[in-house]
Amino acid sequence: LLTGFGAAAAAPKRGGTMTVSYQNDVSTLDPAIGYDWQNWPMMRVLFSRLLTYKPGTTDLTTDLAQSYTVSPDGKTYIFKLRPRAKFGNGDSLTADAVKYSYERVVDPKMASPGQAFFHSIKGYDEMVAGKATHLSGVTVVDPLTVKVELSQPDATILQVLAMNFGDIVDPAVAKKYGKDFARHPMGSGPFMLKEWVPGQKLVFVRNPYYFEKGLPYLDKVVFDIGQDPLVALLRLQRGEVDLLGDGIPPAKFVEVTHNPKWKSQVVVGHPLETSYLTMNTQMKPFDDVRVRRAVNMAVNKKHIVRLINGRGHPTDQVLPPGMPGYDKNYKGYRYDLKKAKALMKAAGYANGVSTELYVYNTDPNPRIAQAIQADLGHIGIKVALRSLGQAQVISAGGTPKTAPMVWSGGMAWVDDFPDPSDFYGPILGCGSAVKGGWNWAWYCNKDIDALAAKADTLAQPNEVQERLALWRKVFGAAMHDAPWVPVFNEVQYTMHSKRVAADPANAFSDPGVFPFNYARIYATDGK
Amino acid sequence: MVALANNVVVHLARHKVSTAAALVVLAMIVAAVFAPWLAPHGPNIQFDNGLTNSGLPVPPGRVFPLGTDLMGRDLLSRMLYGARTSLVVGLAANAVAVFIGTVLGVVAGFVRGIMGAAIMRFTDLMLAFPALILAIALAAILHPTLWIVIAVIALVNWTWVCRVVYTQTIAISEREYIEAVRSLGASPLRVVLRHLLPHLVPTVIVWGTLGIATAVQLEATLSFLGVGVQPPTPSWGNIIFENQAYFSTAPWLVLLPGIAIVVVALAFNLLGDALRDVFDPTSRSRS
Amino acid sequence: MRLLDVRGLSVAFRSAGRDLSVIEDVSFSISRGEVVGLVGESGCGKSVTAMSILGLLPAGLARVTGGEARFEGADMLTLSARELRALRGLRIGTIFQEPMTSLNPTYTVGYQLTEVLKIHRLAGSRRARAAAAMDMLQQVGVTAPERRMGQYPHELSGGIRQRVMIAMALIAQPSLVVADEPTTALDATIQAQILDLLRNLNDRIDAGILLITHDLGVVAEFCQRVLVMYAGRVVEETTVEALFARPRHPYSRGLLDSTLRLDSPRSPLPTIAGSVPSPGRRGAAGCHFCGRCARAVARCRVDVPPFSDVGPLHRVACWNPVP
Amino acid sequence: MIGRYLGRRLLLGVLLLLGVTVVTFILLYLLPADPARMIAGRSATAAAVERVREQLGLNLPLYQQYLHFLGRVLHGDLGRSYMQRVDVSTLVGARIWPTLQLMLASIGFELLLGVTSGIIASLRPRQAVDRIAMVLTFVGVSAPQFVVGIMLLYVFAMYFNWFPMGGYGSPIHIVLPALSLGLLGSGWYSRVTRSEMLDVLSQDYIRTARAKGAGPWRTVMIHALRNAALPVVAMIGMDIGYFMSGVVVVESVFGWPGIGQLMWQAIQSVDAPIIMAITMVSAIAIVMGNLLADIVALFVDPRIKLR
Amino acid sequence: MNYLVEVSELEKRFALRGRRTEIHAVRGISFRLRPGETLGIVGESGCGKSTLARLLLRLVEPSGGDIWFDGEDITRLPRQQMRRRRRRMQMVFQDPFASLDPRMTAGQLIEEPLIIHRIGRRTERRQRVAELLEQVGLGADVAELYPHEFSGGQRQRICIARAVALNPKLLVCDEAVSALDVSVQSQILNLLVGLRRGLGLTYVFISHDLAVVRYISDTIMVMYLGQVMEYGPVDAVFSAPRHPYTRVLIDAVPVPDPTRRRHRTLPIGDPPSPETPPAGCPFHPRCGEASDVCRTTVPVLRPAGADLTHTVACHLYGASCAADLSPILPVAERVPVT
Ligand SMILES: Nc1ncnc2c1ncn2[C@@H]1O[C@H](COP(=O)(O)OP(=O)(O)OP(=O)(O)O)[C@@H](O)[C@H]1O
Ligand SMILES: Nc1ncnc2c1ncn2[C@@H]1O[C@H](COP(=O)(O)OP(=O)(O)OP(=O)(O)O)[C@@H](O)[C@H]1O
Ligand SMILES: [Mg+2]
Ligand SMILES: [Mg+2]
Repeated sequence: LLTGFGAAAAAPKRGGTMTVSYQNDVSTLDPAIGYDWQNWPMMRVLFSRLLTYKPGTTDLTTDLAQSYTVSPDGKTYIFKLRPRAKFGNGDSLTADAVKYSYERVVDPKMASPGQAFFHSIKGYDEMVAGKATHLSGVTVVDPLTVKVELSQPDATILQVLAMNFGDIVDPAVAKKYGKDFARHPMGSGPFMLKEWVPGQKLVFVRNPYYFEKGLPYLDKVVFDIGQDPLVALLRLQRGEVDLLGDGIPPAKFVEVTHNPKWKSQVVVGHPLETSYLTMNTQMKPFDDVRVRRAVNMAVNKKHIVRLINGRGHPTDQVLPPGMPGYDKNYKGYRYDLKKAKALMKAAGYANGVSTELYVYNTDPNPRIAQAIQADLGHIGIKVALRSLGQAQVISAGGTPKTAPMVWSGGMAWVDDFPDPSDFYGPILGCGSAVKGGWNWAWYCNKDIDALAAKADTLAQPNEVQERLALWRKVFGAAMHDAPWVPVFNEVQYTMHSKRVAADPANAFSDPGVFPFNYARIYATDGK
Repeated sequence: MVALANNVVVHLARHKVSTAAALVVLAMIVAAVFAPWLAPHGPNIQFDNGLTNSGLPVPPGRVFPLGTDLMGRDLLSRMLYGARTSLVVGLAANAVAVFIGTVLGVVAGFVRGIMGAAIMRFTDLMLAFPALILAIALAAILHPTLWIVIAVIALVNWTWVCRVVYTQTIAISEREYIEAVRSLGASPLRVVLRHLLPHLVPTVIVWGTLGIATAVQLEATLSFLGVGVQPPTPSWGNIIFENQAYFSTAPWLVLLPGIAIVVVALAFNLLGDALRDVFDPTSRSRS
Repeated sequence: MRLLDVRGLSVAFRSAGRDLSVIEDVSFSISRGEVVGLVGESGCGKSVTAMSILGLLPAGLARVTGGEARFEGADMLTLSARELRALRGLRIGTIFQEPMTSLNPTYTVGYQLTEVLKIHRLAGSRRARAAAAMDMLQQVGVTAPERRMGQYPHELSGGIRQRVMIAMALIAQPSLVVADEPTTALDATIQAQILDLLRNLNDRIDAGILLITHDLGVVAEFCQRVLVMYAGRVVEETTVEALFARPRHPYSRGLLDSTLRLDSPRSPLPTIAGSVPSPGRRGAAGCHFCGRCARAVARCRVDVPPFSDVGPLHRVACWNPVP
Repeated sequence: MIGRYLGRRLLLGVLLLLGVTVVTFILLYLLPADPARMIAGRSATAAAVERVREQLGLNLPLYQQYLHFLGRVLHGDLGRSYMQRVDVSTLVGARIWPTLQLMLASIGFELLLGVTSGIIASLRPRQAVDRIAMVLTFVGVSAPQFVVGIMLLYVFAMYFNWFPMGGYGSPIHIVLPALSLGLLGSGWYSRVTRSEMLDVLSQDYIRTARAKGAGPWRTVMIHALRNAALPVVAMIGMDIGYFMSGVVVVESVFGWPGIGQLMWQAIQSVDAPIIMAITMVSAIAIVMGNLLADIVALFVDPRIKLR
Repeated sequence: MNYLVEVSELEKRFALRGRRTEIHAVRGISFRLRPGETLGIVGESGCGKSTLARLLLRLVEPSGGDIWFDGEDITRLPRQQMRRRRRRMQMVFQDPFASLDPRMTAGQLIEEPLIIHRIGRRTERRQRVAELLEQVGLGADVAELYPHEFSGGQRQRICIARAVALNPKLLVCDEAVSALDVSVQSQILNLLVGLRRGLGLTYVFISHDLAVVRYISDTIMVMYLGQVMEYGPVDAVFSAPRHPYTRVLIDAVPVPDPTRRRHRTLPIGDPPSPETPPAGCPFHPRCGEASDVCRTTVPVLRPAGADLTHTVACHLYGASCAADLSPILPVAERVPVT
């Protein structure tokens, strides 16, 4: 959920170009593969999918699908496609393309990181095992009708289809380029890729066939690749860049946000994110719930938020605010050193204990880790830091009995889709407490797992409230076991130039990290 | 020995610059060794008044003579403690590198033949070898200690020294006095130790002192990759590395440790020059 | 007007913060067509004398502390660097002792030869310069000059290298040639060839030559006048004939006595007892030689002997000259 | 003659390349980061990860993996990036030319600044100029690349507006990045030039040149410099290898699409195919750099003979 | 009588890096030397004199032939044992400045051979150094000075003191006095003669100054392009030089007497490059008396007249008795020096 683009000027006009800066090259534009915060919003405008979110909200709405129906048992979905949807090259978008696209993600040869999201579709297991070449659960009823059958009810399936993994690709182009489709993407989104110079720039231009008339506003979006965010900011201030893809660099944050000249151009984003500290429940001393609770009480979250110049809000629970199921009334562990010390003593660590904290080595994470280190020092936990590259931290977290504590910052859990289940299974569920998994607390409570499984079968629209209540219970129970210290929900800041504007209500496609809806940003006269 | 010590003293007395350099080096070493007594605060204490309300570091002033860092810690104290790591790295690691480079360069240049060629090809190999990968691998396998840093820096830096020493050795070993000493019946070891190495001193000083600064910086990179000292342990290199993006908001965090590095490297260079004058009677009359 | 007229030249070296006087009050002159020998013990200041005239003393270390050196009327010691450069190579040619180290190893003979012409803008075109250089090589007796022009110094034998040096010194037809031990490193046959060559060339271009050597045989065969130096001072100046027939300074005498000849008897050689005082230990007062001199009188220790005439074209600095 | 020499050097180069790839390959193998897991995604099941591992051949023993790698390389196939799933040759290839350009320009600046200051310092040893050059050398060697780069941008791009704020394309874009690398690296050249020049300036042939009437410019630039050039040339040879392995900080400050940023990202995410490819590129650069230096040395100093 | 040095068919070829040719610096040289005898070697610059000297001490490895020293073949001794032999054979090098380590004082330099061969204790060594300094006429008080503080002549004396410190049997002097002016040269020659008398030293004395060689040698060897041209007792060679090269060499020596200036016949042209030696007699391109046989056949050493100890390698001296000559020639009895 983002705010900003406050200067919504007169009526949006058509035409113009915008330049977006990014430091790192875009890894891929293949929607079956792309899975990072940088390529995510790009693919959202290169492709369209059956469903999407109402701009800037967590509410699903139709996109390529004109309408859809759900069977009462919650296992069969029938989608009617827009009749005149076309790919950027003029090819018509039919039900075959939908089936092809879904199968492409599930196809083991693709090795798509999104594969598992489709697990509830009928025929998934056969295809994954290589026994079938097609997904039996996806059938083409007629050129404009697709039927999706599930093997069991799945409350998240619509969210999955709204992810980029549900993007519809042009089968002809995808077959032509094979693995290189990533560099020659072809979809039915508002923009299409015109040029990609590795390490330098990408150019998106208007898709003339885009089904929603009047969109996009801009003729062209240029992604300028390779420059440090600090320099990108300078360039924006000089008017060479229109949007900071990497956000305002922390080093300039206070300077920019306190300067009346720039303040109005700051865009604030509230991604559905929680930054947390995991404690490995299989390792001493964190195998003792009292120690984990003591840690929860000893971390000074306010101080940490001050360290990062207020770019976040302290939190005590797993789910971020804005996420369905967030519990406004939840009372977690409060900062209380006395109690924490008592707990440590009770756990038999009156004389202190040593442990390690793994942290991703880019600012501000090592600083946050140092603050935690100092905090835990107060209750006799001597923490040694291991500040490493992202890949190594992830790998250590996913290796049994290796990382006693991991600070999630920089790799923190941002939603795949705005549903509480996404914050349980992959990071707290028993199924992910395995080698290579993301459950770095190695937390596994079978009872809670059962509750969660039950919640996910409640797929009917009238069961929503019941489901959310169940989820609140799940997270409440998990926090009772305290495998984590939820520390803060990040607030992200970026900047746009005065040459571009957007209606704040629909400038963002969905609540990810800077998920700009490039289709709805328009050029101004620069005042 | 006494005569040499005497030489050194006489020389220092005569040259103000070298004296100043010696004092600087001494001061740095004292600072490192006595950091706990000299530092006004602990290096890792995060002061509440060490950060402004918006979370920015405090510039140098009355309370914190050199200002604070991004965590509200006293920069002076951190620099004093940081001198420990940085001096060890800048001197020890660099010394190891210079030592290995010199030994291998001398052997390759003096013995030549197959042995010399093998050493030089090995040097090429090490030069081409991606040291950062090694660092990451070590970081993953071992627990970070200063020893690994020293080892990695030595491993990276010796190659350049080796190449330079190699060429120099070839040039020197073709001089006639080396042959003259051999004609006296001196063993190769004696020739190398007594008659070759002293002539390499100027080269080694140039590369050794330039290496101080690069070693200190490399240490920061290695720390970043998880091999070296881990936060919150300070070193001059990692103070700069962590804060360089804040250069325009808090310049003291980069400038002060930077100056410290330059001053130490310079002081050692000047001291090296002085040392060379003591060892090289021919250069004394020139100054 | 004399070609070169040196008066009271003194040079000091800076060493360990002190000025050490290396040559003191050196005076002599050379006319056109004349060959003047400069002999003396090793370290007495022969090279320093020559270099200070040319303004080639090591900068920062050595300093001329007094005197003048008039070349064709202009005082070389007070000329600006630019004026001095205009004389060097063009009006004054120099031949150095060690031909291997005095030629730049990285340039061809041709380049180094034509460079003189280029610096002084003597021959218009590149081709004219090359022609002049080849002609000069021919004159100094180098065979196949075209081939030599393209060779590097290390590809030449010592004799040819020295000829190249000579060609370089003479190519601009200078009126003064300073030759600092030009044949010391060569064997007798090549030495003889080179001296012959110098003499022949001199007959043609009529230059004055200052020849520094320690070989009295060379002096006897080649020079017309001789200067004998000792410990930074000129102690005797006379014609070659007079020197060999009747040296007046005890040091010159000693030098001649200790000279070996092919027919010298195999008896112990006469020598001058003691050794030359180094510049730091000469002492300011008196004659520098008096410590080693059998003829020393009391005054020698106190006063510097004046350089006075003892005969036609014969001057000696001694309180008690050899009769 | 030169043909045989080149042949032998290139053969040695190939051996070196093999050595470097073997060592790097082993190190990457030892790294605990699991590429299969990273490809399969954070929600993948163990079975899915295992399938990916099989697809990539990561389940084979190390030596077989290496032989496969070697076989592919011999067929001109550098593999596909784990993270970007694109041909590594495309990714690396696109960055080689910009890297080469930056390398040439930086070495140009290093030489310009370093050799000039070294010469000036050597002409007045231990005097003010020399001392100033020495201090600047150490400041340059100690200065963080990032800070130097940003400062240059502030001054020459922001304030004076003489140069663009980074980017790639026209020749003018290369000035600031090359200048910052030149400022940082010139110290080494300066010191080496100085000590070498001090040596050469005391040689007899310098006196000869002066005796010919050569002015200070000719004496220094034509007679002394060429003789002092060999160590400098050797350093350029080593520098080529350094630059071809990428200069990540300066590249990112100036948005230069060089190899360094790619390597840095690859190292951070343990993208082995890219790391292997760049390691090979820089190893080749080192071999070629040293060879080039040796060949240039032949022209600088005619006394040198091929070995 | 025993010989101290016996050299037979000594060869040295230097391979030139990266080229196919090589330099044949020393070509089949043989001679014998009795204890106390002095061999003088003269010849053009670059004819291989220094190489021969280095070969004698095995500072360079011979490419062929043997060297017997003191009754033992040293050509194949292991390096370490060779080092021990060096105590008995020493050398004074051509360039006194280049052959002294500039970082050491005169005292240290002279003491070094004693340290290397572990002779005496510290105080004894110091005493010996003082003695040696006195012996070469420098005075013990200069022990603390560095080479650059000495004049060329004084430096050469340090070299000589260092060389005799070990009481060697053989002293090879490679142009030991060439760079010195006459008065110092005389001092040094007197010193060398004195040492020979006092210690029974054997010298190989290399110089291009014929007057000096004649003064100090018993036997003389004239070399040209790596080969011996003429060999014999010094007085015989100087009074009746046989080889055309010897003759021009002696003729070229300048006479220190201005009244006796004369015109001399000099050899034509320059010495040939050792890389491309001429066929036949190496001297023939410069020889005024060369005939066809000189251009094709290499002459061998043989007696040129009745005196069998005086040999010459020249086609001018009949081939009649060439066959009956052994490769190693008897050496002239020593001519005593008073
Ligand atoms: N660079 C120098 N530094 C200090 N002293 C020097 C230097 N060059 C020459 N001298 C001193 O100047 C004196 C004269 O030296 P010079 O070279 O003129 O002697 P020389 O007569 O040419 O001797 P030689 O016959 O050995 O060439 C010497 O005693 C020497 O100590
Ligand atoms: N190490 C070497 N490598 C190659 N060639 C060499 C080497 N040493 C000597 N030579 C060559 O061998 C030949 C003989 O050299 P040597 O030094 O023995 O001559 P020399 O008679 O001592 O001459 P000079 O009178 O100039 O000292 C020369 O042509 C020389 O170039
Ligand atoms: Mg001289
Ligand atoms: Mg020689």
